[in-house]
Amino acid sequence: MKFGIMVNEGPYTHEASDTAYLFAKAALEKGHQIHRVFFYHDGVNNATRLTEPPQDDRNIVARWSKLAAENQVDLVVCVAAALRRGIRDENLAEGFRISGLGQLIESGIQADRLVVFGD
Amino acid sequence: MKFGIMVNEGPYTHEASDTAYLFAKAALEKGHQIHRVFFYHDGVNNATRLTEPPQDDRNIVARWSKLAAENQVDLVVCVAAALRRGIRDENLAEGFRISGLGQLIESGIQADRLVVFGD
Amino acid sequence: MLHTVNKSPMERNTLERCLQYAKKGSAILLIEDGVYGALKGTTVTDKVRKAMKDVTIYALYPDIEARGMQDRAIDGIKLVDYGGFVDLVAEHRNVQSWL
Amino acid sequence: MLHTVNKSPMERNTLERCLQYAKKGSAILLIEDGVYGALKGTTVTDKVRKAMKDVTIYALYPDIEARGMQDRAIDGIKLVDYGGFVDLVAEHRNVQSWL
Amino acid sequence: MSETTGGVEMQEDVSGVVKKFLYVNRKAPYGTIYALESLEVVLIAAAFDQDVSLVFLDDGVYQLVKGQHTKTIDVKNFSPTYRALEGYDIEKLYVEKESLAARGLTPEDLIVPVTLLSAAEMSDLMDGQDIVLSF
Amino acid sequence: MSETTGGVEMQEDVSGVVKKFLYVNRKAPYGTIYALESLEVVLIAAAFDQDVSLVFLDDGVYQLVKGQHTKTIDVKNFSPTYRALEGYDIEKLYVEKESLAARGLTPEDLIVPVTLLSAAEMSDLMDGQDIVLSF
Repeated sequence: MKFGIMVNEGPYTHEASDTAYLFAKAALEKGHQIHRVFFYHDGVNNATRLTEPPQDDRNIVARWSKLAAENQVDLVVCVAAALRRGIRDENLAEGFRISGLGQLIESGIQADRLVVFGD
Repeated sequence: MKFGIMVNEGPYTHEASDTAYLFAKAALEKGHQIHRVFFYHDGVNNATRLTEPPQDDRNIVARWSKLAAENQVDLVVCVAAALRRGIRDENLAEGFRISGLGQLIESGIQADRLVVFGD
Repeated sequence: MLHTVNKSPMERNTLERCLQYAKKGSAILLIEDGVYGALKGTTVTDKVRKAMKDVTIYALYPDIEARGMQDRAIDGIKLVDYGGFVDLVAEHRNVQSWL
Repeated sequence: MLHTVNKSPMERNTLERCLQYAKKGSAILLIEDGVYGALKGTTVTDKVRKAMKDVTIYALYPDIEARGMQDRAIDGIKLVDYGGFVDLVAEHRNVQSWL
Repeated sequence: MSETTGGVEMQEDVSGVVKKFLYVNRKAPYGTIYALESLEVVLIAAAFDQDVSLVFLDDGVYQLVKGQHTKTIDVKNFSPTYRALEGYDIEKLYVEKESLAARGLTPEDLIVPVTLLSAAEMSDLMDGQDIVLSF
Repeated sequence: MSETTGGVEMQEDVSGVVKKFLYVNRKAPYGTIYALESLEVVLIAAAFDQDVSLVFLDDGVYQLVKGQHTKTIDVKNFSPTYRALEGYDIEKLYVEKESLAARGLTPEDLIVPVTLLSAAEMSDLMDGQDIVLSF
């Protein structure tokens, strides 16, 4: 099955971005496909390459990048939400791309399910 | 009177950062002093110079920078919270400085009042 | 003591807890989505009216106006602007923000 | 239909609204702070037990365990891991996240 | 309202498919950005020829209240945009009766004409959707 | 736990002043970061020789529950840090009785010894503080 995922909260601040990641990972392990992960609202902050969490903590941004590289997952950051919050190409982590809200609607159309993770 | 202010939420996402700014401005207009504005939790995102809000919207980051320049307000971003969220010297807006949590406690000790704005 | 509440009382328990904590003679300032607690005709209006016997309730008028609630504030709730907010903080020894 | 709830029922009205909306035969999955709604001995336990006559309630075990609530889930609530979460989404035509 | 409609150029991929999209608005305006950014999604969604419905329940009904004046909080008043939705062929706006009543509001207090539904009716509506986006 | 104690070097400026600092914890752990980052503030505060109290009410009492196992959500379990507070001379931990009871919890369920207060007693405590930091 093809899943679309929407992530609406920033990393560390809210568990939503952890849950979304662990859901995506479990779906891939079960042989499903992740059509796209769309980052909206504060979710765009998942895409900053400047993050540097404490050494004994998970690196949420790097974890997304790795998931994308290993499973060809399309990580899309909403451009309008990103500009408001200071996410641009210059601080964008690997594996993410910035695009429009149309990518979210498209994911809703093309995926079999769309799951929203937020606050 | 000397006020300390703590801002715990990101710009645009939560009204807290607007309220904190409008409170600080009103306090200065009344002849009070703002001892320090301390940015914690997602509040550190108030300090990114990469933000670019829509043209018909307020620029929250620039507004803080201007307040600091015109009134010698000390804008301090918590280093631990900032590193988690990808705020560093390279994307720090004018007028902000990154320092430790001790600056918050110190503000509590030195100011006559400390007001918390959060979610 | 000054208490501030910035959450809608229809959605969270914040205002209710604040009303339990606010001692006789203290002040409560409703700001941001908290101003929905200052309105007539809602399911929390009675609770707020009752609390007004013991505490003074203020609401930040800019937030009321932003939400289109200009004519709906409960009689007796004092409307203040940001300057009034500053005065309230200055007048009270300490502030508890109910987040 | 699958409903997910990620808020503590002690603090917000989210679970209560979800219980009102969930139709007979639908499923509710409690995740994140929503798992506090899956526990015995709280002020919302009765409400949840009552709802279980009509809907199936699941809770994400990793979130229960993280919060130290391993032995406190209401009998009859089904505990799932992230794989089980995926299965639930796959099995239902649509998902409503009560944020 | 939004800078871009990126992805619209890819509509070919999805032409012919019409799904039922439901936008669920449960949060008050201005206190948080969800209401505004939800509206931005809806405006983009209009370009995709899908079956779009908006529901407002709980504090979401506050989004539609008339007479919003945001100048003193220095925030953009986005409530007039709800009136523009009709021009985008987004006409299915539903408001939950119970939420309105709990807040002492009536349909006359709202900036746009809406269809009132009871919670039970809204639950039926929700149940029949393909995609539910919650804000 | 934290990278820095920046500002500690400036203690000279404030030596002699002892204020009553109250840390108010009303949020559950893990769902959001407030509990963890609140604890980080408290640990730094310990270096300042102020009069520090912590109160836990509403969902904040969940922060102190024993037996937290966070491996499967891949998040750091910070609850043992509450046990370390004593070593920092932070000994005034208060829990609201009503909040505990509403959640079916007893002091035996908590990871550290605490003082139980009624809401009324806690309100008195709050009233007597100089600085109240809420999380």
